[in-house]
Amino acid sequence: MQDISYKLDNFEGPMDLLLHLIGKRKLSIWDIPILELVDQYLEYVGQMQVENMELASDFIEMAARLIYIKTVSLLPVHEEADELSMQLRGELSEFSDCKKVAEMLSKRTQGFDYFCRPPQQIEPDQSYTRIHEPVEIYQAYISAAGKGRRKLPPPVESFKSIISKKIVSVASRISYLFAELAVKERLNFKAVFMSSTSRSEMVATFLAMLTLIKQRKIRIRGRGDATEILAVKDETQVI
Amino acid sequence: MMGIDDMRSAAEAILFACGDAIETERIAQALGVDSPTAEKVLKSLSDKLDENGSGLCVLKLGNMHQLCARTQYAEVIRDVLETKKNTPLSPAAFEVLAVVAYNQPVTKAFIEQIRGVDCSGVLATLSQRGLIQEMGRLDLPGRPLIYGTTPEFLRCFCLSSLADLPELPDRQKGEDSGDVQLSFSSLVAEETD
Amino acid sequence: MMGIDDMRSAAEAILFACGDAIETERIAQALGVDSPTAEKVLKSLSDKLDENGSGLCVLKLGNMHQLCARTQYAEVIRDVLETKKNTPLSPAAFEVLAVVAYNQPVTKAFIEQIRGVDCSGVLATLSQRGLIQEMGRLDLPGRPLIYGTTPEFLRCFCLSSLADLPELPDRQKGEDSGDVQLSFSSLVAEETD
Repeated sequence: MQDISYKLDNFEGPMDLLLHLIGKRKLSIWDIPILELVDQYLEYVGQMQVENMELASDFIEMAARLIYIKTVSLLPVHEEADELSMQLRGELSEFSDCKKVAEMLSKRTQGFDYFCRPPQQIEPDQSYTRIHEPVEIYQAYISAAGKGRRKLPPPVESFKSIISKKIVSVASRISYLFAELAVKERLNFKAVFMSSTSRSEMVATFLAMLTLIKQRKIRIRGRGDATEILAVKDETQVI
Repeated sequence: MMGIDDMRSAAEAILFACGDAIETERIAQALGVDSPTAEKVLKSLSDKLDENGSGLCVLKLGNMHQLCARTQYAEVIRDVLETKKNTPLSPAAFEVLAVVAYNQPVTKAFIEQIRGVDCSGVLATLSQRGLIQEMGRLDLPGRPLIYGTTPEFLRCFCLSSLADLPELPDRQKGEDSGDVQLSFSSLVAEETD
Repeated sequence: MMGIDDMRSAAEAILFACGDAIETERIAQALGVDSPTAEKVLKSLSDKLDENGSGLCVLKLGNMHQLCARTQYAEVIRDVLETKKNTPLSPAAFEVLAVVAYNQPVTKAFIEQIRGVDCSGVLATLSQRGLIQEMGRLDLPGRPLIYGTTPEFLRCFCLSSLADLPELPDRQKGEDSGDVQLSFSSLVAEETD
């Protein structure tokens, strides 16, 4: 495809890209051969992957849907494919309408120039005069939190255990490993972790090791329980 | 009871003091007349302001009215208030606004279904700018919020009511486009499936 | 340069949009004339408003001017502005109020996190109506304002103290209760699903 000069960022989402592809054919949404559209879309998205662009999940999701449409259209009976294509055309038509309306709206923004004024400061007494049952406030709270989907916020106490836990830094474990290696030449891999007092410390220790290996300051030798950590004295030792 | 001239002046004073758009009904109550009469008074005020070449004008926004400075003075006003020109909305914001305007009240899910992308950020911006507002919740699982446009929306797009929205673009229709009608009822039907 | 009529209308628009009193000098600058001319324009505006029997008038306050509603309409204005008193709270306002009531003191960010939508407008309304109030600021980056309920709130909901708020479904117990289950572990479990 020679004209992949657009980056995906130019498209707000998969629907946008599909409309663009349709627009290039100068055919209406209802006339364009759906399989051709599918192929073009997939080619486009595939090309983006080749160029190592990060694809938003929306684009991948649409690709999966299009592949499914393509697959079912290969079946001897086309019913499902026709139905799915029709649905896609319908959605594209809706989206296309939406874009047209947005375009119209964006051309009639003169009204943004009407200046109004803040309400007069005679401070009328607007205090609320109605009386409600206490249960109404309860119901509003349940409603605010949404039934089912959105959970109420966790109470503060549930964060305490997280906050009170000491976070062990990777740097501190690096200096620990150095100090130990300076004295002992070699360390038992497992033993280093056995001495950890928390999960955070274990993670930090492991990250410290990875860092040091990458910097060629230590290496790991052996397997199983006998695995050892050795200090690298001279860089040439590392193979 | 006040004469028409006095009512007109009173209506002007009320609109001025309120600042925001105000229900015609509330003006009628304050003037001690019925809504159609209040409507007439406001129309006469609007005509009078035009006739006198006033710097102000009356806008009808749905069942509300608002007193505003005429747009031709926007530039000098900005000068004095030292405000910048309103940043125009992003194309995405116009799209979301379009869906809300033509299908209200709508859920976020409906908007996202049409546009195929997340729109939480855009919705927040639009409600902060006073163009859309929450209209309650839908009685469906998850109790989703529903959104509609505000009187500000009408003002900003020079509409006197939602019925004034430009017609939807003509679709080059396929044989049966019955099901692609942009309508909220179809969404509800779908969600309750 | 503008003609006198146009300047008069522009001055009216400026005074209107400013709300407060404004230095004559600033109006002169915006109109591109000297102060004495601006003074004349404002005088002419004042005369014209009187002559037309407008509900508004120009007040001269030292070296400033202000557009005001005529005092004779103060009564009807108060009437209209206070009809708000008895309009019931919107569902959105109820929800925000509930979140504040059960979690006070809370920040705006906290409320928005629960409800998933901007709530600046609702917070303003609730404090205007005397149901919530600012309780200071949180000692966090940005020093966000925190809100709590007022004694007025207790009265409106027939509560003698906050301790009388209806109890929420038990937050600690794990026995499912699906919708209002609250422990942090369940939240995490859900998010990693």
